[in-house]
Amino acid sequence: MIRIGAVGDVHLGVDMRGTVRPSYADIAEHADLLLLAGDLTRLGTVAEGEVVADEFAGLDVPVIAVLGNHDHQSDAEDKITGLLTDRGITVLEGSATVLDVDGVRVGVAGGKGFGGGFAGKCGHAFGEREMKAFIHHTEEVAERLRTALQGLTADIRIALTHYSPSAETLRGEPPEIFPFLGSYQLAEAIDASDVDLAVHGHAHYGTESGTTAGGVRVRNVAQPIIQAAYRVYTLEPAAVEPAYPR
Amino acid sequence: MIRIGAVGDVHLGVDMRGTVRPSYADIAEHADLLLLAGDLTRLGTVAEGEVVADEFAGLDVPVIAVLGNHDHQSDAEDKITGLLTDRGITVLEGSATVLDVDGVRVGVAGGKGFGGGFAGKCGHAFGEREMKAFIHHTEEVAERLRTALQGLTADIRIALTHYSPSAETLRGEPPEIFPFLGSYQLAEAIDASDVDLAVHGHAHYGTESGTTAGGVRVRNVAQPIIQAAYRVYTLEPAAVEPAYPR
Amino acid sequence: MNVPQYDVAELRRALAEDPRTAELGVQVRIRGDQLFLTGDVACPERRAAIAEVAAEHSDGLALHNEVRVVRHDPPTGQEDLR
Amino acid sequence: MNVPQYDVAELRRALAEDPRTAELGVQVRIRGDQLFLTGDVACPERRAAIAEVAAEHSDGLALHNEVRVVRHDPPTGQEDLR
Repeated sequence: MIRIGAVGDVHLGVDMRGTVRPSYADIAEHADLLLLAGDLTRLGTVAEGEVVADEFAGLDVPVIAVLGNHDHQSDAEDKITGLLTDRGITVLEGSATVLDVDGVRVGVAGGKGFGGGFAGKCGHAFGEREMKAFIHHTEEVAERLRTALQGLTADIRIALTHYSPSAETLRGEPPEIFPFLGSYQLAEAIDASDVDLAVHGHAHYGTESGTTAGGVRVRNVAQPIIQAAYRVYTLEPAAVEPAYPR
Repeated sequence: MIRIGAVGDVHLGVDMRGTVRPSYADIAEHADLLLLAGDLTRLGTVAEGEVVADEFAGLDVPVIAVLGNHDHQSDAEDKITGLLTDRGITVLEGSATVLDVDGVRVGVAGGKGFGGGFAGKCGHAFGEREMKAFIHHTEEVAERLRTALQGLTADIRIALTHYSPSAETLRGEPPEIFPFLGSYQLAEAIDASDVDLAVHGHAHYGTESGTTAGGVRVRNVAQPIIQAAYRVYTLEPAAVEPAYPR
Repeated sequence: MNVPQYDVAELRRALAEDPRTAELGVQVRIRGDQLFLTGDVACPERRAAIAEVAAEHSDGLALHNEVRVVRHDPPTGQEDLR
Repeated sequence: MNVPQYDVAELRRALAEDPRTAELGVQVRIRGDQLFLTGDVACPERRAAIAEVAAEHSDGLALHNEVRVVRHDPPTGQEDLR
């Protein structure tokens, strides 16, 4: 049994240094790894990124993160990624990583994602430059996620994003802002591979549980939703195929 | 009594040359001017712009237009504006014009507008570059509309946009796409001046009648809504203030 | 995997972004193996183009083109906003 | 003209775009002359900053800061997804 710890939208600021780490001191008792589903910072500054590194680096379990929209606010996303990586936190953006947990290969592919809305009620790359740029950004991040998932060889496969791949985990949010909360294109990328669990954040007023259109379980771990330092989900790798014919 | 003819989203293509003009042959019997609320073309090409000019130039009443998102699809909006202007059609973009109709000054300020959504359920200029660019475009066009309206001296004052300033005239559209259909910032610009009527298009599944939050009448004249060559609205200038105290 | 939602999304995207159609206002519904298209377009040629593009994205679905051509009649009345 | 919708919009925009707050998840309601703020933020300082920014945009309204600080407790259970 693999125990996945996950939280999103911790929104650390320089005023929060040292306040969060104590909640993760005993994380190895609860989880085998920790996923951070974006919006690690508030304003996306390097100073805030350093607080994130101080709070989450060197925990007793591996930490895998994606960035969120807040982490892009100051155009310092590359620097934040660099300093987290230097401190041993894996940051995914259209990329994947595989951990060995007691002999089970746990694969995580991830990226920030973006908006646009959900199938049948979404924006299109048509019209003004600003509209095309908005939708093209979604297409690009979804395509990179698809590629990362397809290249992932593992016993358990997880998709980690900041934006939501499902409208179901947005229940509680006004439908009028769904285009700013997620995109079906993320789910389409997820459903194109065998994925066991999709984890996201971003939707503070949404709902924890949902599925993609293709039936993959989705969990919204935005901290205002889970009201805890992190959530734990347990997964079991699919039974090993017997080597002899049945 | 001033008779305002208005239609949006005629979506002319090169396959429609000559098909539309007959409907406007007797327009002077019905209206004193014609407003075109954007999406004059389908792909926003110069060739389509020429069809628009051929169909609408030289009618028996003045024609005042704004462009829509379709008219921006091919980055030829300036050329389309130029060729329509050359043919005597007034094209507004953060600008205004005043017509004299039987001694009544009819003022029209207009622009394309853009999306973002409505008060309390809208996007913000925060996060990724693409998100900021989207909302900043709305802010810019709304600010230009506000300035154009404030500079307008007329007896009857009309705001003409392609995108909607009101969620009320979007009833019938899925709420999930409101951010792509209009913005409260357009209404705020309209409500900052004395406006008698706001006319827009763009929302094919919306509703003809609504108001701004400040109480200005709004009409959605997208052709799929009005199912006619154009609509006619009649307005009377506010009674002249008596020169003697009552 | 066959996910009708993605088929709807793919067809809507094609109708919006394919220059033969460039229609953002066509609604697409798939119910069972029946495909329904609704909306209003400017001319009969546009309606035919929608069927053409839809046929390329609707393998195995029975297409019902319920798209209408908007009417261009001169106005029969006026609304008094005084 | 006093339009509560625009006051709500102005305050939401300030809470989102002002670097003291940068909060996209605070809900703003004006009912009569009462202003209600709800949502969850990361720490008490953030909650105070929201009140500070709101006070600058809510002339004549009575402010009710119902914003909560999220809990950071370790998990008390787990969800079995096997």
